[in-house]
Amino acid sequence: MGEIILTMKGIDKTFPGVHALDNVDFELCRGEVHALMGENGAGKSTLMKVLTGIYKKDKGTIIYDGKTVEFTNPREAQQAGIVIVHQELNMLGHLTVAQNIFIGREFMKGIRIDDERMNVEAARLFKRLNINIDPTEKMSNLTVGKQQMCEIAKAISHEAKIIVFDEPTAALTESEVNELFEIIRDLKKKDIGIIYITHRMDEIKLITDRVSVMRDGAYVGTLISKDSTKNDIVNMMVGRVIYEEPKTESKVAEDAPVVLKVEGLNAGKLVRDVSFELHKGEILGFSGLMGAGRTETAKAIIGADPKESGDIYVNGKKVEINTPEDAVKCGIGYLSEDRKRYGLMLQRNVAENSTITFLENFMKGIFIDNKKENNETEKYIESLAIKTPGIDQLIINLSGGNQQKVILTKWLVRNCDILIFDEPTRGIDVGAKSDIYKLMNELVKEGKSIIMISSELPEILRMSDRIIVMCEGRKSGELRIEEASQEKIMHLATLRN
Amino acid sequence: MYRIRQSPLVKKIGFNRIVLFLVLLAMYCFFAVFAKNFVSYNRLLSAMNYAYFLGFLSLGVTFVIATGGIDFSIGPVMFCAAIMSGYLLTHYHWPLWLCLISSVVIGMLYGTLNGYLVAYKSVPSFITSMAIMQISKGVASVFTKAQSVSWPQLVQENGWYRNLIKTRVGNTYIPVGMIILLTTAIICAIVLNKTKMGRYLLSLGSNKEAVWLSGVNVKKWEMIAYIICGTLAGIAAIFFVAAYTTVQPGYGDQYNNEAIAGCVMGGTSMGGGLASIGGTFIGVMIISILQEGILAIGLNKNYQLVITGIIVIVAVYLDVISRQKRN
Amino acid sequence: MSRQIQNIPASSNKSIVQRLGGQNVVVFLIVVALFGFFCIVSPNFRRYSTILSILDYSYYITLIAIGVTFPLITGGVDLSIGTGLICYSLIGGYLVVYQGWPVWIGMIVCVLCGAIIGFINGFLVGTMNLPPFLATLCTMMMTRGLGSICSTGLGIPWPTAGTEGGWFRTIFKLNIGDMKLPLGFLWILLLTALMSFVLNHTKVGRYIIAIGSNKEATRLSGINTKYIYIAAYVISGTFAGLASIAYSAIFASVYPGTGAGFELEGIGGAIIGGVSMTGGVGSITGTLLGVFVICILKTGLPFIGLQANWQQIITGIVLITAVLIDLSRNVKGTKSITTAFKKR
Amino acid sequence: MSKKLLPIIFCIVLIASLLAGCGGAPSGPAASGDTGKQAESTPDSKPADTETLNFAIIVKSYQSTYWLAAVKGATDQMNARGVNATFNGPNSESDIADQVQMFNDAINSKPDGIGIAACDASAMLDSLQAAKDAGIPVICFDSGIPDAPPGSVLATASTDNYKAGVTAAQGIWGALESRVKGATGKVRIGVVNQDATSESITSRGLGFIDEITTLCKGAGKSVAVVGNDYYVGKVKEKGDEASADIIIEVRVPAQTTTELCATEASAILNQSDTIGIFGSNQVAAEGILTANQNLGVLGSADDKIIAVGFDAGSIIKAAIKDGTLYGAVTQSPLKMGQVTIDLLIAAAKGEPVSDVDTGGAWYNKDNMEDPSIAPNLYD
Repeated sequence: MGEIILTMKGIDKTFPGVHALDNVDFELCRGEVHALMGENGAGKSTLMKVLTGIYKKDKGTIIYDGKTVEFTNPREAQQAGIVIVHQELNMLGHLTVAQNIFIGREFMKGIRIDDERMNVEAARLFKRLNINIDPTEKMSNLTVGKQQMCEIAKAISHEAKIIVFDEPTAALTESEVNELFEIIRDLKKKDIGIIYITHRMDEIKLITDRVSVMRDGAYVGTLISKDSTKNDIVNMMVGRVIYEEPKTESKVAEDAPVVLKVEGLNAGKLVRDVSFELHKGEILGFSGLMGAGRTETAKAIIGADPKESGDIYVNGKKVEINTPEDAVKCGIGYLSEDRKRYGLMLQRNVAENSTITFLENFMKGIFIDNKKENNETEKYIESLAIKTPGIDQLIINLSGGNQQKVILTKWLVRNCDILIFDEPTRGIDVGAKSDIYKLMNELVKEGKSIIMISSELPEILRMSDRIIVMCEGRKSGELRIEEASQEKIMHLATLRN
Repeated sequence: MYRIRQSPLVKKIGFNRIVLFLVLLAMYCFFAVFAKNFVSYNRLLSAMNYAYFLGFLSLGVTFVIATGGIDFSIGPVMFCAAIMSGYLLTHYHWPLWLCLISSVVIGMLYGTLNGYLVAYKSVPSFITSMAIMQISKGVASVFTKAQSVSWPQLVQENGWYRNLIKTRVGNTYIPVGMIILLTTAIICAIVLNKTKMGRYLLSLGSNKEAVWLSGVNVKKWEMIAYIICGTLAGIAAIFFVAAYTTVQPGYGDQYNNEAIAGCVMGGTSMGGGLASIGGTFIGVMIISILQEGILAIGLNKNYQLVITGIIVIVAVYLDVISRQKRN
Repeated sequence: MSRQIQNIPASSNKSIVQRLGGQNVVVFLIVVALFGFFCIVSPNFRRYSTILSILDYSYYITLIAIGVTFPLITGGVDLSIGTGLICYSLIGGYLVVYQGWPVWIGMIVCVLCGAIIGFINGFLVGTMNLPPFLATLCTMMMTRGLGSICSTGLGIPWPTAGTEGGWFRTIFKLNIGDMKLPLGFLWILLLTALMSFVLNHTKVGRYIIAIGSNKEATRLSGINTKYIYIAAYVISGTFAGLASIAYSAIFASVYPGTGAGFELEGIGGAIIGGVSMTGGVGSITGTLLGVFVICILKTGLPFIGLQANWQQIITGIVLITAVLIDLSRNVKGTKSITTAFKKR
Repeated sequence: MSKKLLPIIFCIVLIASLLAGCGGAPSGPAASGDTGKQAESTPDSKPADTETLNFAIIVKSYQSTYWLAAVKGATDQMNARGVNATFNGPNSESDIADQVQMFNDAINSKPDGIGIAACDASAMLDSLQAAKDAGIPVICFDSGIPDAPPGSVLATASTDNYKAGVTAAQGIWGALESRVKGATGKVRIGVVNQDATSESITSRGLGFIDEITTLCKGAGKSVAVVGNDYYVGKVKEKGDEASADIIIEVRVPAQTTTELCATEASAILNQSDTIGIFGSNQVAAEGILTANQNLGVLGSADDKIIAVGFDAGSIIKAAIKDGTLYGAVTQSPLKMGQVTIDLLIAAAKGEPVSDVDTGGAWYNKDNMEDPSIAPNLYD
């Protein structure tokens, strides 16, 4: 391991409602792969965004290559040799792969962009990383995995001194993961420092040298990967927070009535012939890689996306669901993975967000009965322990967890029996996370049934009674909780058929 | 400053409204000082002539903008309604009341067409209204053989509709129009803030997908917004002719801009989800006082256009930064 | 941003690829069909002189359309081009006719004014983050006013052909004996080629497309989007300036208070030519063809004895149909929230 | 924070440009609102006259130089007789609402008299009533207001537009007569009108059409009027298209802009049987000329189309000089301006006033220089 190339000291960052980073320290050496771990919302990504100048830090110092630096935008960071492979893909769908890779630093021939050369360079780059992608292909035509690879290739092509990988493997199949690891080892040899953000314990041992853990926006500690155990890390990550024990067996009787039955559902290329049953009082886990078609399945079920074929039965009788309206009438509620975009009405307040699903219930004549509305909302704020200054608070000012609870509220207000939770704990802090888990368990006790889509295996194993694994739009397997394990799920998730 | 902003009353009315109102006052004072006998009841009355039809247009488009759309056809639609119904009155001798209704209906029809295309065919609202604008112009002049239509005078038979803006009692005028406009504004405010419809409109303006996934028939409600807008344009038509009697085909675009300007000035954000009827009302007042004052100090309408433009830019910019702060 | 992936659904990718080639062909066929139709219906239409007039009346629309294509591709819009066109022509003409400045300076002034207004638009949109629609709506009102203010409300008769200073009219139409050459069309073609090059092979163009397809990502790639916006709107403004020259050169005189509505024809042309309101997609050649659909209608309809007012109705309908077709191919069955509502 | 400064800087820039606009104005020909202020400022230079009369004069627009001539006429007279007048006018002759607003505004600023060239005959009526109530005398010029409330409009100084149209018809007949007589098949005479809305323009068109009709009948030919339904409906007799020897085709653009006028004109000129065409005002005439740029069919030769315009302006004048236009009818805006002022003063002093027909005169390249015509041929 070479000498230290990067030191971050006492980094502090606050967003309205959340204290994202609380006096965080971090250091990185040349030729080191330094894993950064922590639950969602622990502040890993935020820290990296501060490093690369996407966010401006409130306090703290960054020493890079011996000099104190303060990047005001990603470009400066890039030029200094710090690049980040974002968890969310930053692709320009209308441009070709090569054009994406060299965006912002095109090869010029006079005033003309030299696309030919860019294609050649890109091809050479892919060859070096032995990835098989056509540089002249439109970015939007690639699979999520390939797009991810392009992102990585782009980062590497910057001739960087530090590369940040933010959950790079989330979308990759096993073979692609191995390719990636090859690349990373190769980079190590070149003395490049690598910060590797991940959730997958097994990867730590595989390629990282050290692992630093964050929790609730604070730095917890650093371990040497090879002489630390999984549990050490987990303990650091989870800390004092108590989770329910991982389920050992399902409490749902085999013969529990089927509330939702989907048969041969087809919708686009990400939902191919999906069939399953949801029992009363059951939490049905949907696992799989990013882009495996879980969300698409959910959207097809609630009629948000048009389905080509397939039958849906609610409580045994066949129903026609063509729009979310129909779905809600059948008592199916959907909590989207992307809160901001599909869940929240940012400019409106808590009460309005909570009652939107069931306004009919709050009418006095033609007018809205604000009193009733407020009481109802109050009640849920109470029971769900939503932290908000008041019901007339704009929802945009709440923290992720509380926003999620408000969204949950609107389905409880509507009193739906079937709830589809899409990544219910994405990007919310640990405390709120366990609250959500408790809620889910209470809900099923009340006899509601839940479909939980989640990319976090621990979450799946902790909550589900049954697990359905999807791969490339197909249901690649179904596991009873008793038999389920991370390995089995990963295997099914990357199963080709 | 901060304390003022936080005081409950201010919060209730909205800081920007108050500022806007002060601007209005300041403007009036300015003209009172610089324009020859500007401070007179008649001045206000004639300024209001302009405010009435503009007011209805603005109120209407506020609903559309609240849903995050835009209606760029209200001006020509207003003209079209006025012309066609006027033609029915003068050439086919329909009873006046029927013509007034038909004017509103015509507006409503255009609104419906507009709304249908936007909501159900998901054509960008800008383009639809652009096309509707052309169509309404064309229809109007086809219908009237490209000639202008003059509604009857107060003194002539069927002239009573002109009392809708001001009625003479003794030798003073009562601004009936103002009363009507205010009532409409209040109704609009109630609809927007207190009824299911208003709630849905604002919500889907704020996040259409979310409302849709919440099981609301967004298409229907979005369409309704445009229908309201069209209908109000139809009413605006009545007040336009009540003020100016004559309308000719092929015009009316300039009123789009002023109506939208008035609405946006009042703090309704183009992003949708935030709308203020009160603000719109003040915005319209500002524009009408401005255009009266500009004339009074011996300049012509062009200056009004430029100044309005500047005011809008500043208003919107303030809106933008305030929102940036919140995110 | 992960949503951006879904935003361009697999189904529509092909149509994007096709559109650049495919749609142009379709529109071209429409142009030919229209032209043929009028030729058949009206004998008077089949004349060299008619083609000349079609071209004459197309120049200014074509120019503003080419210009506005760039803001459209960034996902914005520029409304100020129509009234702007008249405004610039009035200012320039005023200097020439009433202040006795040489014509060539007047022309430069036209273009400069365009560039300035364009810059203001770009500044409002890029730096002050105003919604493009509103920003340009304001400049639309302003140019409408400014034009008449600067020309003191006068209609401006630019120097007529033959008279001293009338030479500039020959830029667009060269008379060799009785033969009239539509020189303007040559310029249009050159400009089209030039701007296609700018759009597809220069950084500015590349970044304009990039912004149109994903602003945030473009910013993260370390590109200063502000400048790109300004560039896009300056281009559009400058072309409005050029258009104002074309307008003055073709028509006898320019009158204040006119010009509203030109922008619709320009934008309409671009849309018909396959530029998508949601940004990221569009081609200059497409725009050129789109404009000719409108222009042929505009010039042709009077020939089949249709009163002027019908023309407006028809253009309106044509526009909507064009967009509907575009949508149907773009969304391809999936009324998926992500695609249908992408704009917001 | 610097971001906060942006709009302020920005506005300064804009206002600056705006001022530049105004700054430019006075240096231009006497026109627009600004001249209003100029005019007002004149008396300060004069020996202070205790009761200087103040008049407000509202024109249809400043679009065509015609109005400048009128304003000039008025300004000269105004200075000559030592009174004040403010001039104003809407952007285009179709901004009726704007003009009404201007009129009301004028009333409210209580001048000693108002001179107006109404864009629309009926839009003004109420305002006229108001003026009457306020005891402000109103003088109309250029176009009259037929059914004004009695006692509101004291006098009108205008061209009899119908007559002017007739004059134009007689003018063109001079060149057409032989051809009409000689014509074997159908022949076509076109009329391009800026709009079907303004009283002055429509009556010109009608005057022209009716006169041509009678003349042709005189020549023993049958006539049919086709095209814009409004005109067709209004003419004395529309005849039957199929049988008629002479077809009078009336076209009206959708909006009063040059390019639309041009499109309509070229539609007429393109027809092989067209022998004559009339543009009933400056814009229309210029439209015809624009269309002709491509067709080159206008001229006085036998195989050419005879074109007749209305009003003057550099372009029309040039066209008449080089023979593209056979001739045109001019009104006398200068005189109109003077007369308006005289009438206003008389009215303000309470003296009796009566209508004045300022007359329209036929001119072509032969009599352009005549002292009776020349002064009215403004640029």
